[in-house]
Amino acid sequence: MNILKITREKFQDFLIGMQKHGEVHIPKRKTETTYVYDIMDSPDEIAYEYLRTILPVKKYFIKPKEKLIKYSFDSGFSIDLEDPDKKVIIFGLHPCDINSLKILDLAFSGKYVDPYYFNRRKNTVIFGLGCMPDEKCFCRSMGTDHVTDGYDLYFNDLGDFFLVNVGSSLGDDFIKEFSDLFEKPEPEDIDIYIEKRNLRAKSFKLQLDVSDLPYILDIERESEVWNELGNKCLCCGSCSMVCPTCYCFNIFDTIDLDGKSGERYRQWDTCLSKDYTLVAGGHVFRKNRADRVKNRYYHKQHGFVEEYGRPSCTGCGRCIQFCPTKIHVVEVLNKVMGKS
Amino acid sequence: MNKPKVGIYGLTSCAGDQLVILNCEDELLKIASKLDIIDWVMAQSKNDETTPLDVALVEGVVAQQRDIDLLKKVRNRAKLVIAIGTCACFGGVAAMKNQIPREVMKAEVYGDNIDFIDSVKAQPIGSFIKVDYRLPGCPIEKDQLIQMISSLCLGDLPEILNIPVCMECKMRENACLVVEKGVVCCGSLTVAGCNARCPSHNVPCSGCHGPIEETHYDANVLMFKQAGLTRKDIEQKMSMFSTPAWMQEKLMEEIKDESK
Amino acid sequence: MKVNKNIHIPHLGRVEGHGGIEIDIKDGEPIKVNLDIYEGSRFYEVLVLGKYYYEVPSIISRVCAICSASHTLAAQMAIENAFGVEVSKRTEFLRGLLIHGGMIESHSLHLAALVLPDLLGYDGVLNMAKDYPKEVSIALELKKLGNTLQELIGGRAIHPINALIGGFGKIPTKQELLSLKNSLSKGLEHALILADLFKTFKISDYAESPTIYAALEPRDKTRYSFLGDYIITSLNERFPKEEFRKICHEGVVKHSHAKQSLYSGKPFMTGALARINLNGEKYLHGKAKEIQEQLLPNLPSQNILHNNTAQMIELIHSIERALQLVDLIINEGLEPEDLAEFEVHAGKGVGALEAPRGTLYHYYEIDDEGKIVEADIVTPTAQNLANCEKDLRVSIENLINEPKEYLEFKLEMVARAYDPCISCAVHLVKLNKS
Amino acid sequence: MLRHSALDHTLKAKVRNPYLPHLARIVRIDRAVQDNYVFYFRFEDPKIAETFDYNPGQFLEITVLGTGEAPISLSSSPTRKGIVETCVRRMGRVTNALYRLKENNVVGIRGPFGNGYPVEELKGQNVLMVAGGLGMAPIRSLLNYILDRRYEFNDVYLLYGARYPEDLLFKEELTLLSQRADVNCLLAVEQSYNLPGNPIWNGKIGLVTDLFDYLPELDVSSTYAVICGPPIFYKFVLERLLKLKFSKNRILMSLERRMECGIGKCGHCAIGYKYTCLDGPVFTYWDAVNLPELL
Ligand SMILES: Cc1cc2nc3c(=O)[nH]c(=O)nc-3n(C[C@H](O)[C@H](O)[C@H](O)COP(=O)(O)OP(=O)(O)OC[C@H]3O[C@@H](n4cnc5c(N)ncnc54)[C@H](O)[C@@H]3O)c2cc1C
Ligand code: SF4
Ligand code: SF4
Ligand code: SF4
Repeated sequence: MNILKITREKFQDFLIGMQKHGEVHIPKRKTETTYVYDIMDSPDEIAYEYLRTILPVKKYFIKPKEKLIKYSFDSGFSIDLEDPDKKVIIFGLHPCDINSLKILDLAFSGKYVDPYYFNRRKNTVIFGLGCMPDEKCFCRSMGTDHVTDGYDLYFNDLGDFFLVNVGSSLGDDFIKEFSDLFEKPEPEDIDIYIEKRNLRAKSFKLQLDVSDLPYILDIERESEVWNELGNKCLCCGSCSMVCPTCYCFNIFDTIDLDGKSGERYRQWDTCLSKDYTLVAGGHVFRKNRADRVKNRYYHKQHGFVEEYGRPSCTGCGRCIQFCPTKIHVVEVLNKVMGKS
Repeated sequence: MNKPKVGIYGLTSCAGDQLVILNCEDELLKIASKLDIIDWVMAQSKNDETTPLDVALVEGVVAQQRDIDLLKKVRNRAKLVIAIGTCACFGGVAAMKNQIPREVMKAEVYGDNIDFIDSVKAQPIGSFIKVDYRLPGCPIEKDQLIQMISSLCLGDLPEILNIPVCMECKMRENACLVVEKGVVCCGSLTVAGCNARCPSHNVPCSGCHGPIEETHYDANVLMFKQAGLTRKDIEQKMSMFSTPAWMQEKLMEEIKDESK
Repeated sequence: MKVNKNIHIPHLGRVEGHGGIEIDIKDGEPIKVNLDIYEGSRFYEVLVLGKYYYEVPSIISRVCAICSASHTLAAQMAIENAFGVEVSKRTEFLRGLLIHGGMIESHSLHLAALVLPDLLGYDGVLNMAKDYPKEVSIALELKKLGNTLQELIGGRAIHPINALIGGFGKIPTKQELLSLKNSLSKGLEHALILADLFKTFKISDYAESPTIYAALEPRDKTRYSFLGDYIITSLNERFPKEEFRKICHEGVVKHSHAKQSLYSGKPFMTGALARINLNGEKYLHGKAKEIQEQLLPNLPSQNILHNNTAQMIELIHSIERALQLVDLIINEGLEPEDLAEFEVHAGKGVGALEAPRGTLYHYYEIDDEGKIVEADIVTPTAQNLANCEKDLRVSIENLINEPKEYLEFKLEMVARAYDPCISCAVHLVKLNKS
Repeated sequence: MLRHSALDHTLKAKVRNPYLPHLARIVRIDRAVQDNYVFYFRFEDPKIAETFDYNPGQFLEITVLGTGEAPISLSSSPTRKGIVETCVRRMGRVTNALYRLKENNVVGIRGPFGNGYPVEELKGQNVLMVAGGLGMAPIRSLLNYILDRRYEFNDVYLLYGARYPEDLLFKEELTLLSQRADVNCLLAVEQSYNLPGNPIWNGKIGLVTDLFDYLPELDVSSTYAVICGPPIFYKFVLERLLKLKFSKNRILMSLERRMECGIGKCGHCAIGYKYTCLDGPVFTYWDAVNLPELL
């Protein structure tokens, strides 16, 4: 693997230089406790200390609400992508974020491939950023705390400088283009990295043993925990919206006032909502809140494992931070496993 | 369907939803060409008060006998009756203190011994007639209104996504006010449609669009109590306005249950 | 010839809310002249009793959609007055902008949908649009401008949510303000075109009669304004807004859900014409001043039909002033700001401002916990009702020999000239509380 | 896990968009059964019209322009090209809007989606089809497929029940079929009023399960039961089949779930790790028992 180094100052120049390749997006502070990915006006806005944004990077690939097709009564259906060639460079993805994209890649491939998703995927450059976990991170338990691919460049923040991993041919091109900004790391630099890495490994406080979790879930379908959870959950859907790997959506059509043409949209949905399983005639398959909350956990930790061999949760902790009623995924699952 | 014949009516209200129709400045002339608006007291002085209607849009709450009479007349005339605005759909602000007898209110406001003021307990129009469709909002949202009119011209009515304000709030990437500031926000009880207007302005939702079909008062009460708010606070804040008709009753039940 | 007529206009068309006119004429004398208001009662004063002070503005805003920004601000100012809250300069500018937004929206709606069709002989704006597409689209553009402004500052065109006690929830961005400025400049051109159309009208004088006028004196004594702390009248009196009850002796009238105000036993008028009569000559500047000199050179006017002309002048003033305010706000900086801090304690407060239809007063008494124990709201339409009935009487006397239909139309025009906001009028004012 | 590859993304961005419907024209509407019309469509693009291929048991996503989309089973057989047929019950927004359309109007069609019946597996076997109400819609596709290749299958049975004689879908067709020697077709209605003007019902009266009594002895080890109907129907039919000692994976049933996309993306129809739209709508009863919530 190709490893380089760049100082903090030069890194800022690098990002400014990258603006000629597309819109550069970075993590910014939004409120006292929250961050968002947003377009960079100046590199001074970068919140290097950030751990999780409110919305994950999925927002760049499946927009909260996006147009799928337009139609007219005269000429039928057609695809109408806004800005199909827009290039975006996102800086600041932590390993869990990069892994979340790899999980979404799975969901949007398969027998039918989602061209909207992959068009944006193709047009997006991914720059990773190393991190130091807080008490809500459990990516280590989910096996998403490190990455060896899935990014173009990866920056390990080591104080005065970043250690840079090159993860793709495109990343390599950028290094060549800005070769005067990057340098070869010294052995001491690698030592600093190893030290930081060890510190990070010791810093994970939250743990979830997922080795036989799907099996436990299978036999604990009727656990009292789900009912308790059902009573507490507002079914507000926040957890799904902020989850990097929740990708459900609704489809609906609009019609123009002239009555001759219209558009078809998709919009994020959540399995926590009652109408999620509503079919004509009014039957709802998951009537109880408990069944719905349970479904979210089962799809992530059970269904996805059976389908793809790994859970779809990345341990990012967003649903823990943003649940208004403080439902804590790890505490819940530990409780189900009898380890409260 | 050719041009539907439409009547637009206001019962007791602030006229806000009718004003929203007039506020569609860019679309108004087109709307006028798509709909045959034959009866609309607020916007035109020559009105047809007898021809059968394809669609009647009714705004406002029933607060007097005159409203009931008008409503029944409209129902008889119209194939479709659509409630526009939270007052017509759910009772709105005016229904906030329905537990106080109207007699007492009258006396408070007009003084004793006044008997000519015709006033009944404020109720949504669904308490009196069959309502075919509800477009909530205090006032209604322009884009939803235009979508409804477009659909009506085709002979349809649009689907209203039954999701809470919270979802739109997160889709706009707002920090949750409950999490961040510990305030009472009615987002999870309220049907989306406003694009989470208030939380996007750092103001908690007070439920002006009315309830989602499935309101989880129990979980909300539990949550706010855990956040250290007293029962009285929760009750007061959650029945703040517009939602009282639906909220207060169920909420009181919940709070009563809690005390067991 | 002795004339007997019964005129009953059951639905006063094209006014906000539900009203009608009932008139009986016997032997050439109007024996009964009632402006009938039968919008249902919503008991707002009772609804807010026991509510926390911070809930009041958004409840009270529902009194009336078209005046919702005025009601929201009046309530907020009254509550701030009770607690002694000092708001920042930028907040004051933003509030000013919001008021102008309401003014632009309301005046252009009234002019476009109600006044112009009357003057040009149409039953409504939709029919008028067929022959006057340009004028109608200009008026709609102006209306939209007012709404855009209210949406940007208030968070919503009707029932603002962003205006709060002590400040604003979210401050608009520079980009938003600059694009607003653009729209305002374009709006000014449009408004001047509309004013040119006004110059071609001959306003008839059948309703002219001596009238008492009342308005707020501009707080900033250098320019025309809708904010002030003193009430002034055409009887040359001046008293603080806290004494608003002096001018608004309210009484319940048998035929109506609204109440009427009398000043020293006499009807009086508040609204655009009152403001222009009392403050126009002294305080107007810029294009608004020019237009006033062209359209209403001889102030004061005693003709209520000139109220619409006065609205035209104010429309131009509001756009001009909004343009200045945008610059002032940008100068103050656009960083987020916490709401003004204050302590909740028992108190009383009055909020007064010039709403599109006239002076609006809110009064609240608050207890130690911050709950409302008494509320009183006096709306312009309620204040104007008695005067309107007076003008109707005068008109009948002048037009008594005209055919019934013509007379009906002319009377409706008088009522509409007030731009009556019936939802406001029936907010129901508290009286004789023991 | 998949390795990140830019090339992979580029290729995937270029696939045919599975969300994009084709225009199709309504060539005929059979209004024989109230609120259960049969729609006959022909794709506007002649090439698609000729080549459109599918499995019995698959479904389409039909768009009514201006209103929306709904998943609807194919009722026609791929052995008869050119026209696709669906039987649609009037239920809500989209189906109502479809009922407003007339012959010669256009709709949008995506598909075919879903797995459909495992026809290759059924070949050389006895096939017992049991349908209740609208469940006849997908079964009819399989039935016609089998009739067109009758020689490839062993004994064929069809049991079909509806509430009233007026509710029987494809009644004429099926009545003719009951006269054929190579198919054992039994029809039953729950009630018959013999209303004036309606032809007199000479068939059986009772529940579809009662028709099992008229079946000859079945060799369940070489028979597939293909069943489709409302939830209550499944309950009783399954009871009968299990009594006959059918293996659970020889019972094929169609399931209904809410679907938005039809292509395994929107999540709504997922049950555990199965997507009704990809892995279904046809499931074996074994799957059904083992997927919680499936029934
Ligand atoms: C695989 C499959 C095959 C089907 N085959 C047929 C058929 O051959 N004939 C027939 O008449 N019906 C069939 N249905 C049912 C049909 O899809 C629904 O009746 C139809 O979607 C109702 O839509 P609506 O807008 O008219 O009803 P509404 O009740 O107005 O629909 C409201 C919402 O619920 C969703 N929805 C409601 N019911 C269903 C449902 N059953 N499946 C998926 N989404 C639903 C719609 O997407 C819509 O968003 C089938 C359903 C599935 C899943
Ligand atoms: S389930 Fe929670 S922790 Fe897991 S990926 Fe989703 S938001 Fe993150
Ligand atoms: S965020 Fe919390 S309360 Fe909301 S749906 Fe998710 S688990 Fe339930
Ligand atoms: S956030 Fe709540 S109160 Fe605000 S506009 Fe939306 S529904 Fe109304």
